[in-house]
Amino acid sequence: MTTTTTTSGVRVIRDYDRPLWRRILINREFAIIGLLVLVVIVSAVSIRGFAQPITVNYLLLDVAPILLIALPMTLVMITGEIDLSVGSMVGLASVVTGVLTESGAPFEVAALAALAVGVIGGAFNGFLVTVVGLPSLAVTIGTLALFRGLAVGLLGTTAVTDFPEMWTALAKAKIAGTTIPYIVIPFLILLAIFVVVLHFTPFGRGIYAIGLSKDAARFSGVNVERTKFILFMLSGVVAAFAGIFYTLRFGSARGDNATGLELQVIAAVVLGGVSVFGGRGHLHGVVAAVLLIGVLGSGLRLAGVTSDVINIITGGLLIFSVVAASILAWAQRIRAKAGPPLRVAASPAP
Amino acid sequence: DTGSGSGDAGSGEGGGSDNLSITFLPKNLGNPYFDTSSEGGKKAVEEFGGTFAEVGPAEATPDAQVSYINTATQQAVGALVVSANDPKAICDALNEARDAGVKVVTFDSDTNPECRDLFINQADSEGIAKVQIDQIAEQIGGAGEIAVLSASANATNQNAWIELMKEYVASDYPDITIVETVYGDDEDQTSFDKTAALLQSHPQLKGIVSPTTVGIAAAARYLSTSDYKGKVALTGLGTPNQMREYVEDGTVTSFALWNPADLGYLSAFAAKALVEGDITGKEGDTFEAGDLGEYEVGADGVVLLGDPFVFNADNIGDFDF
Amino acid sequence: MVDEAPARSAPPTALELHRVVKSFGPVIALRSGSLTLQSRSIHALIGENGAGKSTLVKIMAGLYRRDSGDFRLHGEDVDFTSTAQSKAAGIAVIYQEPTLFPDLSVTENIFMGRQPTGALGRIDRKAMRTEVDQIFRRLGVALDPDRITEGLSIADQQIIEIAKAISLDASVLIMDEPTAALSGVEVDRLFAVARSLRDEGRAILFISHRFDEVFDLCDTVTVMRDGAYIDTTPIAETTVDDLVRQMVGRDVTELFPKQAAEIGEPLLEVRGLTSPGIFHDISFTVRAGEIVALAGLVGAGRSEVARAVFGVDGYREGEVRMLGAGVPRRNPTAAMRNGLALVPEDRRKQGLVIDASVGGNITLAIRRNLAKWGLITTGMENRAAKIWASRLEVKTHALDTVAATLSGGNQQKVVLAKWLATDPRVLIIDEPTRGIDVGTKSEVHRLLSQLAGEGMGILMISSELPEVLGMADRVLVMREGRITAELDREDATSENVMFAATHASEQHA
Amino acid sequence: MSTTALAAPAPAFAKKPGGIGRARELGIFAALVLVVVAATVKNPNFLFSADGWRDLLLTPSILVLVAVGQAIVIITRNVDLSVGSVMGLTAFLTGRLFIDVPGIPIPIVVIAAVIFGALLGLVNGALVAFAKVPAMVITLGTLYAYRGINVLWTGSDQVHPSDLPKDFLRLGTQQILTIPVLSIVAIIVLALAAWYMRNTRGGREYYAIGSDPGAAELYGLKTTRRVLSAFVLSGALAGLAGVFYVTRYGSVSSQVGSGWELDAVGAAVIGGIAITGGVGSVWGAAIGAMLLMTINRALPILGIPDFWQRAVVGVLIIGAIVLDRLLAVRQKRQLIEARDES
Ligand SMILES: Nc1ncnc2c1ncn2[C@@H]1O[C@H](COP(=O)(O)OP(=O)(O)OP(=O)(O)O)[C@@H](O)[C@H]1O
Ligand SMILES: Nc1ncnc2c1ncn2[C@@H]1O[C@H](COP(=O)(O)OP(=O)(O)OP(=O)(O)O)[C@@H](O)[C@H]1O
Ligand SMILES: [Mg+2]
Ligand SMILES: [Mg+2]
Repeated sequence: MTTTTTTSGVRVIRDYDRPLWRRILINREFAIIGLLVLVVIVSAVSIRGFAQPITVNYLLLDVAPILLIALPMTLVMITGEIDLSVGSMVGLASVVTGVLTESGAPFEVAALAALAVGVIGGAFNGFLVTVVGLPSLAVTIGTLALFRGLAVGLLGTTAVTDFPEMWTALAKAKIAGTTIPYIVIPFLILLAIFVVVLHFTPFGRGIYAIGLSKDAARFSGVNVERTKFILFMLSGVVAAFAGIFYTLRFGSARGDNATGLELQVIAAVVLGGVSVFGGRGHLHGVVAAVLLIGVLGSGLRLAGVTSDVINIITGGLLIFSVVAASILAWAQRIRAKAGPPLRVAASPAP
Repeated sequence: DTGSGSGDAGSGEGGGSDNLSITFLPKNLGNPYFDTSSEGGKKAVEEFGGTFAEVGPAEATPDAQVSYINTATQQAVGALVVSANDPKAICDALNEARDAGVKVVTFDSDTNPECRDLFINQADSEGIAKVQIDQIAEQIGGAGEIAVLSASANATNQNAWIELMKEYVASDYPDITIVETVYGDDEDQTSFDKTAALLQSHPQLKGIVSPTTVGIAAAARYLSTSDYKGKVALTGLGTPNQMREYVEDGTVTSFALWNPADLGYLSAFAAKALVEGDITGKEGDTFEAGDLGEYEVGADGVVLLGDPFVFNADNIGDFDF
Repeated sequence: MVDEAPARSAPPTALELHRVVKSFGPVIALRSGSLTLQSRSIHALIGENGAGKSTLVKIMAGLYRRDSGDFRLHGEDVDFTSTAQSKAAGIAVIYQEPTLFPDLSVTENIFMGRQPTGALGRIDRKAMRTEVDQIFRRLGVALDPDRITEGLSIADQQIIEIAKAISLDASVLIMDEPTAALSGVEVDRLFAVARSLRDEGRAILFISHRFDEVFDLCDTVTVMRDGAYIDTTPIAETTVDDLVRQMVGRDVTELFPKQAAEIGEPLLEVRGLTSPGIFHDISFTVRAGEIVALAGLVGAGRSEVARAVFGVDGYREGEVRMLGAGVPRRNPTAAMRNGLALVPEDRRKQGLVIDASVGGNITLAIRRNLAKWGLITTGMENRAAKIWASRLEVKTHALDTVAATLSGGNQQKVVLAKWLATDPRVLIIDEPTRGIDVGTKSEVHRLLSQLAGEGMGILMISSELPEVLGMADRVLVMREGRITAELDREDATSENVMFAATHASEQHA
Repeated sequence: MSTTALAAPAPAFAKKPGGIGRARELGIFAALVLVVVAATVKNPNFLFSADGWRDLLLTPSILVLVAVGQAIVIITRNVDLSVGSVMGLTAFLTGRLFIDVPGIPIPIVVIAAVIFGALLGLVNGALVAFAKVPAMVITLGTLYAYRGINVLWTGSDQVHPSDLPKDFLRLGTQQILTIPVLSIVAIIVLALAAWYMRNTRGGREYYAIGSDPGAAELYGLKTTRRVLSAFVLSGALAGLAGVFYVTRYGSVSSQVGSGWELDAVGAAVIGGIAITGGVGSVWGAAIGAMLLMTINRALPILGIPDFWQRAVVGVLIIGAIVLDRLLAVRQKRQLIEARDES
């Protein structure tokens, strides 16, 4: 597959520049997964209370909303856009579920309505970004305030805590014989769908093309607007789903649920190797990064490290994850004693 | 049996274990009120020879608290002393902790009664509502418009007090009207700006009640720098160190609070009594709380610290917290 | 043959490169580049796409650092680590691809980083303006110096690049294909300026794929092939054929190999297309087997018509039909489904996803057809891409090579491959051979001819008159957004086309 | 003769580059005036009382400083999400200095805080400029890290107004000719920044770098140094904002400035700074900041219930940028269609 053969004078072009193992070893995702494994092993050995089955349960329940929302966020960010409104959408969906349940609607209906709100909210973002042509960072700073405002406005001081036992129990239930929560099942289904869509469909090829060059994508018949619109809608609806889960897990619908979640999601997505400029990144890296942040937090808390130090470590990791490549390149250059790197590639917007 | 109780009892059973590792989980870290209560708790724990720890989120949200409750469960601490950010949201996590043998004491802000063993109440809610309304009424002469500057919209205790204040005003001070309740989210700056907005949108306002230490300090700061100083009364719940300046410059005549250090101190002793099996949280149980003396568990597993204390220019110099 | 550049007698040597080597990872861009520029002389550098011309330029500019070899400026060894250093040393460079700040005004673009300043470091806008007016007058440019450069045509951008380089007042002026996007009048003015700069005693390096320009302007010519110096000769002592042989290493056959093709049914019909301010009432037909050229002045709106027909842009009135069926507006996917393909004007921004792999680029437009059960894998893409990359002889290391690292000509081949892979009935091709070397150019022309012969309809936009006259069965001429003439192959002489392209504008102005 | 290609002078169609930009700032300014007028009509105290007038000028000053720094960073096609955390740290430093060094002169404290802020900005800038990595990631990282350091440092040592010198606290409300001192400082900073950005080589290079970083490299501009300086500036201004915060609010917890990053970016974007760099002015950002803060204060006056205020702010942010965009699009279309008449 990677040989250069010459048959009857026609040059056959190789598929890949580097052998498979080198392509795997030098990629970002590999490093994150490796780090995750390392942190798990070190924590299990050195932190008392970490190596017990219940840890898995707590960990997964904690990171579930981030895991869920990170899926569409990855796609959105690969197109070079961003959705800062997801945390507020979690809150809004939570409130919608709560308000409707309280007013007597069956929980199932309330949850469907919340999902519908997610679709509408996402479509609203999508509309402003694609049809009106506004930068998504600005738009979603606006809807971050708007959705949160609606959530707080709808529910005021109250918190709805009356949800059907069956559903709240399900949100925390463990899969028989394990400590793995059920939420993992919808997550895995969504993950499978997103992986296929992003990495194995023409639509996914379009997503990468848009992120690397919007113009070239459009000239190649990629429907840039529709693609982005769909992704924002997906982002909205998955955030709403996470909101319903959130509500059930805590049994409490509040206007301020999941405040600030957006930055956690984005931090994880970026750590997972998705470029904020778009065009680059893979879902397995993102999933590993969410878990890495979760495991680090859980381990450090167990070790008695306070939240401030955990924040410092999270921030440091994020910085290191992007700077590491530069340091490596720099070290290599020193060794090779070559000139400065190429300085032509223009980088697009932040 | 002291000192070594740091938690070797990995699978601590309920009842008379001697696992005296006690973890305080306030609403958030970096809040002076809870810093003081945790100090009281620490003092108590050191007195009876347990291990003290304070953990907590940076921001006062229930989901972040749940992670810390879970951690405590994994660590199998002896007791967890919590001020709840939400009465319901942290319930399941607390119950799970209790199932794993952790004793749960809430203080300052309660959860639903079925999720904890004891609630250490700083003062009964009626008393808290009453003392604040009585003071503002006295300061504004028993008639006029007042407003409330609260913490976050979902703060359990604040909401309960505000309800009771409204009832008390309606029944005892018919000439006073509560025109608005605003929420400063227990942030300096938000509380500050909300105060300014209150004063502008209600030109007839005679007084502000802020049943939260962050809120009252911010409101006092705004008032002290504005034309309303001395014209609009302010009272509520505050700590003497935060309010000293404003009592001395005349912005604030009086405000109330219990001693948060005592609250933490009592909570720690209650936790100890639970851990050692001296009490179970039944009504009528009694336990010894070091310097504070003996306390009795009331209905619903509530222990009352005492009456709120009113600070004014005459006595504020005696306190340092 | 691969030896030192012979030292010229009379004028002093301004700049000298000797056996310069530069590689990018596994790619050796320059194996042994040598070049000697004399003051008071215009020196041509020619070579196939990918021969290493631009790389040599970038080394002189301080943008790249050479791996080895000598670099002397006015007799002294130099080693630039940044473009600022080369600029300070008196080297002005016009890069192959215009590099302007789209949000800044034309004037600011020309003076960025070296604006005249007054007290407190305040920029002296008036002085700046005066100088711009001067340069523009010299170049005969009627461009508003205060407008932002966003949205300017490549030609206008190139003019700004030229103005920028001239205003630097450098002793060495390097121009990497400055004329690729220009036509007639601008080229003539540029040449006049270049000659006067030469006469002032400067050394000028001129890179171009157009031999007539080389012979018209230059005094000496250096040929490169495969990253190595081949030969330097005075222009008077060589011929096009000699140069071509040196460049390609073989003889190149006829440049415009137009085959006679059977003209068939109408494929693409455009009726009354109008977009206010851009083009008006555009109607034409492209038939099977026919090559229709769309000629006109720079800025006539030809590219805009192409974009509207293909659905990248909208239009207000009119219709586009393929094989009798209406093509919806503003929908490139539908246009592709109807058998249209567009090779756009700006290959780096529009033609290619420049940071994606060669394989990904070639299969981007056919990704839906490649998919089985809606799914697509890299393997499937590579198989398809390999076919087209080999057919067009794209020179690349591997299919996962990033397209940005290919030379301009090879990039153009990738774009062609991408669109031929869609098996279109009508191919719209905007400036098909801009920046392409003779060898490849004749290949592209042969390919277009062959495609027409197979029954494809081709709409070719070109600013090169010989190309238009050599290739087209029919010529449409546009002026200021309108079609002013439709000429059959027999009637299409350079005079007729020029007349239609300029005639009314003289009345207007 | 072979290649006689076609040519004509390039079309000259005149459009003032500043035209659209200035219109943008005017639009936002009009919105600001509208908000003030509406609130004043509803309640004259909003403008015509001593406190109302003072607060109108005073409240936005802090965000104006942060937004000016943010604007410069965004103009270079970067973003600084750490400004809130930088502000928090410098605010606490300010408090600590007064507590730990009794009698320390106020100017020394101000300078120390500004330098400290600049150093924190330098860390951001160095990471972004030297490692050539996306600013959003770096500053998201320092957003967390700086805040963590702040919480760690503060511990339970909050700063209370009683810890601070009276003179310093008075600065927070002092007025000269009814204009608050803090507003005057903010306006001076703003005017200097605006002048620098418009009239000097350095200022124009910020725009150039943001407009096309690749081209800036080809031009031989000192990209690294410029990007670095933009972050240092943003840090220094956030540092000054931290001092302002302390004089204005008196107490410092470990959460000072949390969430301000979104306000600052929001202000810049509302004020017409393109998030993709190269476009906009610091004036716009400052007006955006004033609009945001003033809306916040005007809503209660206008009788919008507390809970709905955030929703209204959201609608207004979106409204402002949508309107801005529609105007720009219309202007561009008119420009194109105007060619027909020419
Ligand atoms: N940054 C880079 N990374 C890797 N390879 C490069 C890079 N730049 C140029 N090359 C390779 O170096 C070779 C020479 O390219 P160069 O651009 O100098 O050619 P050129 O003679 O200017 O061609 P053209 O006439 O098409 O402009 C090509 O094979 C090209 O693919
Ligand atoms: N009448 C006009 N007045 C002003 N500008 C115009 C006019 N017509 C076109 N332009 C502008 O001139 C530029 C060139 O237009 P376009 O690319 O369509 O021309 P073209 O004929 O394809 O020329 P090129 O040879 O450069 O490809 C575009 O930026 C366009 O907006
Ligand atoms: Mg080249
Ligand atoms: Mg064109």
